[in-house]
Amino acid sequence: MTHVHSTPELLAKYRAALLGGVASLSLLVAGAAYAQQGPSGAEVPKHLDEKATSQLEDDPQILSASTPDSRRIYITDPAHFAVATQTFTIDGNEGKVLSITDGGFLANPFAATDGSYFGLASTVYSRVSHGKRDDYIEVYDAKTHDVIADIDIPESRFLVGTYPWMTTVTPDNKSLLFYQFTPSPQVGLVDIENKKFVRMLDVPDCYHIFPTSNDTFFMHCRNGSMAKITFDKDGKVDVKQTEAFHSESEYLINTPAFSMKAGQIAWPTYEGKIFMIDVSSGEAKFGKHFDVFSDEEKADNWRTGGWLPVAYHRNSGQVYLLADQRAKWTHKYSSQFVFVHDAKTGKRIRKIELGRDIDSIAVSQDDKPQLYALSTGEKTLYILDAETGKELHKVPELGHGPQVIVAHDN
Amino acid sequence: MTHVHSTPELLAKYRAALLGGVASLSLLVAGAAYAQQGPSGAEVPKHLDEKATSQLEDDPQILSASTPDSRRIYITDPAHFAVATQTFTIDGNEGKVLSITDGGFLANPFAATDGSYFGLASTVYSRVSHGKRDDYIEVYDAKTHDVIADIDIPESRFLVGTYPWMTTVTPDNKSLLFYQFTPSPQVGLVDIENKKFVRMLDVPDCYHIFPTSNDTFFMHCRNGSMAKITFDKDGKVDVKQTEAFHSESEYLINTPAFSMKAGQIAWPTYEGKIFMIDVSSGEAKFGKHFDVFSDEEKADNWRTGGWLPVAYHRNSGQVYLLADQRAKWTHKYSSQFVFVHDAKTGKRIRKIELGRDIDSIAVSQDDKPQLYALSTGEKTLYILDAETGKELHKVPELGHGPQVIVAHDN
Amino acid sequence: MLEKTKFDQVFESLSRTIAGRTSRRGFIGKVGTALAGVALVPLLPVDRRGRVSRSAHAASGTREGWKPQDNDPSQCDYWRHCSIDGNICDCCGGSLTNCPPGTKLSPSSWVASCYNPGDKQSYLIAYRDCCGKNVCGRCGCLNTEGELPVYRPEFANDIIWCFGAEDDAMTYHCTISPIVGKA
Amino acid sequence: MLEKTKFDQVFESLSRTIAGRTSRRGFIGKVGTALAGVALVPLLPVDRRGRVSRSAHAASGTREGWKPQDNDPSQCDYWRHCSIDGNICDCCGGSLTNCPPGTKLSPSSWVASCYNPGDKQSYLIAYRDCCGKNVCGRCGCLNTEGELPVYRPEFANDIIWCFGAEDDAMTYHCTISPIVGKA
Repeated sequence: MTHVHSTPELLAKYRAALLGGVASLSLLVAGAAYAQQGPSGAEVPKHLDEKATSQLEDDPQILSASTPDSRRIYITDPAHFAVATQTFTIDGNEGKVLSITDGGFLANPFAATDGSYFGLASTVYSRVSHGKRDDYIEVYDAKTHDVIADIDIPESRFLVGTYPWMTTVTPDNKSLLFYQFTPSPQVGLVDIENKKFVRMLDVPDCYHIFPTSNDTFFMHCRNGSMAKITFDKDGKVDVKQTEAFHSESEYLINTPAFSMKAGQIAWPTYEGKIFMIDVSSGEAKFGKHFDVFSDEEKADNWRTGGWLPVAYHRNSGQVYLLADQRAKWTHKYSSQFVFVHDAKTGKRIRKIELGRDIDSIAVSQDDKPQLYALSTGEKTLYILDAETGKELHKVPELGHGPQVIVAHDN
Repeated sequence: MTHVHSTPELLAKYRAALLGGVASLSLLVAGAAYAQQGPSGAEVPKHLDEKATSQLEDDPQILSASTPDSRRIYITDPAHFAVATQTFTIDGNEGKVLSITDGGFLANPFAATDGSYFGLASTVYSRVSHGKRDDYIEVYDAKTHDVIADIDIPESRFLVGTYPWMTTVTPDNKSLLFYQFTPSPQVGLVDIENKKFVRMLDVPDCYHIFPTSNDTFFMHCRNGSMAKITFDKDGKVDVKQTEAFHSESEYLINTPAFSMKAGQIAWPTYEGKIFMIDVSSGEAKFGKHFDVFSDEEKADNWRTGGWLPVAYHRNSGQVYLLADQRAKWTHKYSSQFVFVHDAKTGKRIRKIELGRDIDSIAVSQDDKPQLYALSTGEKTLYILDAETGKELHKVPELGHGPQVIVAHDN
Repeated sequence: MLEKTKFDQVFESLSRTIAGRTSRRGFIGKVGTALAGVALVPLLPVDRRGRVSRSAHAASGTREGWKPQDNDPSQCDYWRHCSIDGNICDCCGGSLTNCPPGTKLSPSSWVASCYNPGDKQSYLIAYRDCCGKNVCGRCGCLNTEGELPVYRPEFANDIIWCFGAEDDAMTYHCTISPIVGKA
Repeated sequence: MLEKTKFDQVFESLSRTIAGRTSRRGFIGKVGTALAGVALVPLLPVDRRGRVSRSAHAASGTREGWKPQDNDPSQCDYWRHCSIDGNICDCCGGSLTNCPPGTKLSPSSWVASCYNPGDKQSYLIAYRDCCGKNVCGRCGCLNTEGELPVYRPEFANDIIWCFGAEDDAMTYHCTISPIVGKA
């Protein structure tokens, strides 16, 4: 547990104390003194390092990543429920991996809206997959990728296939919200700025977290409604629930697109109906929804399919939907087509044929957007021109089963 | 770090105490009481579990593995230096995976000579790949696969591609020995029976651990000699070093075969010369060595190659060498042939064509031995009749890059 | 397949509205340890309307849809696996209905109604995860017959269904497919 | 390639016997922290006799042997990678001679003598690991030109060469291939 002891019996006593036993102060102090000695396993081997040192012709350094722009993205590989996961920092301009960050079991990525930091809500166990559970929030500088905060949280993160918007920063980037499923639905509030966990907030039987201001977020509830959750500094929570906006048989996918800056949620059903939820006013408005597929296309079995099958481009108001011809109940399998619709009119703008099986999509928010098309099976990110579908870059070898794309400029 | 707290500030104080600060007894006790509450993230969700319980038609249980015989083997997948590794328990009779056990960074497997337990010497970090290092020995029941001991050791395991015989039990199965490379060469002594670390033993600049009795083991040294190490209960170490038995340009592979029961080490060079070291008397005897390849074969570039390229069958005294036609300095790449020689006469008995690229081999110690041929690239174990080379079973999907085969009946 | 069974009596009234109320409980004692080892398995609220699996589709894992077989439980298209997401325990040292040595059996489950092409009946399957180990990695399998979004968690297979397992084991190793009864 | 260089003067007398003596030191203070960040890099004892890499072989990673190229440092057969075992940092956010953001640079190294087909010279390469992260996984590469067994550790590439890295980082992420000088 500590890397510096050589007397496990002593340590066992400290552990017993930590876990509910009793320890004397003198024991603790003795242990602390002892802890300064002992090997780390990281020393340069003494039997080898004495004979030769030499200056290199090269001068190795540790690099820093470029300043994030709207084409900086993070790809997370949950590695099919593995206890060790990776998040790849990628520069879309160059199609280059800038760094890789390690997370634990079902680590959930997030990124500051200004690009200054990114992070993971993560869960580890003291013995790889068993032993003591430890949930934490780790925050990284977006350039150096150094750890800038490691914040302990209660061991109650919702362990679920990685969904964006189940963990998110607030608009001011000072706080983080994460979801708890059990024993009862709650949302955890973390003070990123001051590097500490604040409290759990009781919420209804609702899911996802869509912040609209620094003390307000929306959730989607089991009964088909949206809940507006407002909290104050003392942990008092105010809940205001709308009527259901979709029917029980309209199944909304787990991974909607949300533009925090525009206050727009684009939420498709398995069958390709898209609900646009406007939360920009601080209230949820359900004015817009449209079908991506015509009656003829529906008859031809066009349906939504993938892990992140929807993306929203803020300035143009365009919605991208990953879809294909498919049987019912194949809503999580990959697709080979992207349909682009105008969110206001619901009209189709274009259709992009990907030519390969893609599981997740995202778009950059600049005026000449890139379309990010991630293949879990190929472990490869394809970066396309979102207008033409032309391939700009290909980034292979992204772990074991990459599924998630996160951008800060959403 | 603990899974039961909901007040990270308090916890931070305990940690500070553990790591060298000061904490009062009352704080610890208060923390212990508090620790009984808080969520574990593992409760059945209250908002879902109340409405329905029902008996299943089926009655699920947790299985127990069959009693190990000489065809029980363990396959370890270091997953190319990954922080999470797997060890597959396999029944060679059926060609079936019986269970999978998790290890950390470069976990090193071992098994009791009587098959009663197996285990891992392992290293984990508090934040997946960084943070606090923790080295430990975890021991598992060979049937239930439950953890029967978790023993803390100093954080100084030698982190190296997984070699058998760098970590081993003693002949009585009561102790474990593990290697330390830095800051200076030492061997760690662990009391498996009483579940505690005993001490580090100073050793010369030598490698590998071949126990011949419960207080004696042999090592192979940088200068080409063998060292006989004897230790007593007080940690006093006696070292007796032989003359060099091989020349400086005869490179001995990292993964020799050792039969603890027979006291025989079979140790090939890159070029296919095999040194037989007889330690059965309690002294190292170097009487036998032979070339696997004829001069003609040498001219045709036949050489040793693989990760575990040698196996030894105790009762027949046969040595199996994995080899192929290859360029110099390709000693770690896979091979497609196994050469079987009589260790006493050095004469070739047979040659098996594997028909595929194999990285590691082992043989079972029964009278109708199985040849285990592991393909790291295919992630597949082939179980062959060691006489005929006929394929008996094929066990695919063994992690990301399985390399190591360990048997207890060696 | 629309006739009433004993399960209908248990689940009939359950719909998405049952848990729509606000839940304002604080941290509570662990239910899991109380549940572990008992014969009564907590099945989650179930509403099976419209989600009985169909029988006439091609191989699993593709856009072609679900076409189950009834002879090899280690294959992803075995009929009982119609809504599994993860790894089949039969390949990990377990069996169709038993967990591998060294894992912890979860008492909680998600459910699906799967069609058995052998007897042409549908059965309610309560998928139970074997927990406390890193993902098995063998016989990976994703089927989504009747699989519902996370706001209907009792049918959602992205969730780690290890709730209530011994030792608070919450890591996912593999899934077994025991039968509750005819659907 | 057998002419004397400045490196010969440093390494000439080193052979396998230098560390053959018994080492009976107990636990000692960490050398690593003192070494981190200094310009003088601890190179390990080096004996290069007979292990200068050759130039006329087929692609790396096969029994055909080593055939280096000199134009793409992200490829395993780039000449400087002649004795690498792991992942090439150039694919992990680093470069040929720099570590990726967020990793820790090891001051210690194993060495090999690699032949540059561009200028037809051999160079001593001091492979340095970038540490403190899980294995990169991109551009995996195993070359074994002149790679010696573990009892000659200064030439052994199975070892995690993170000794002395900041924060005692000992997990392996990737490897860079800086030049010491002409061999």
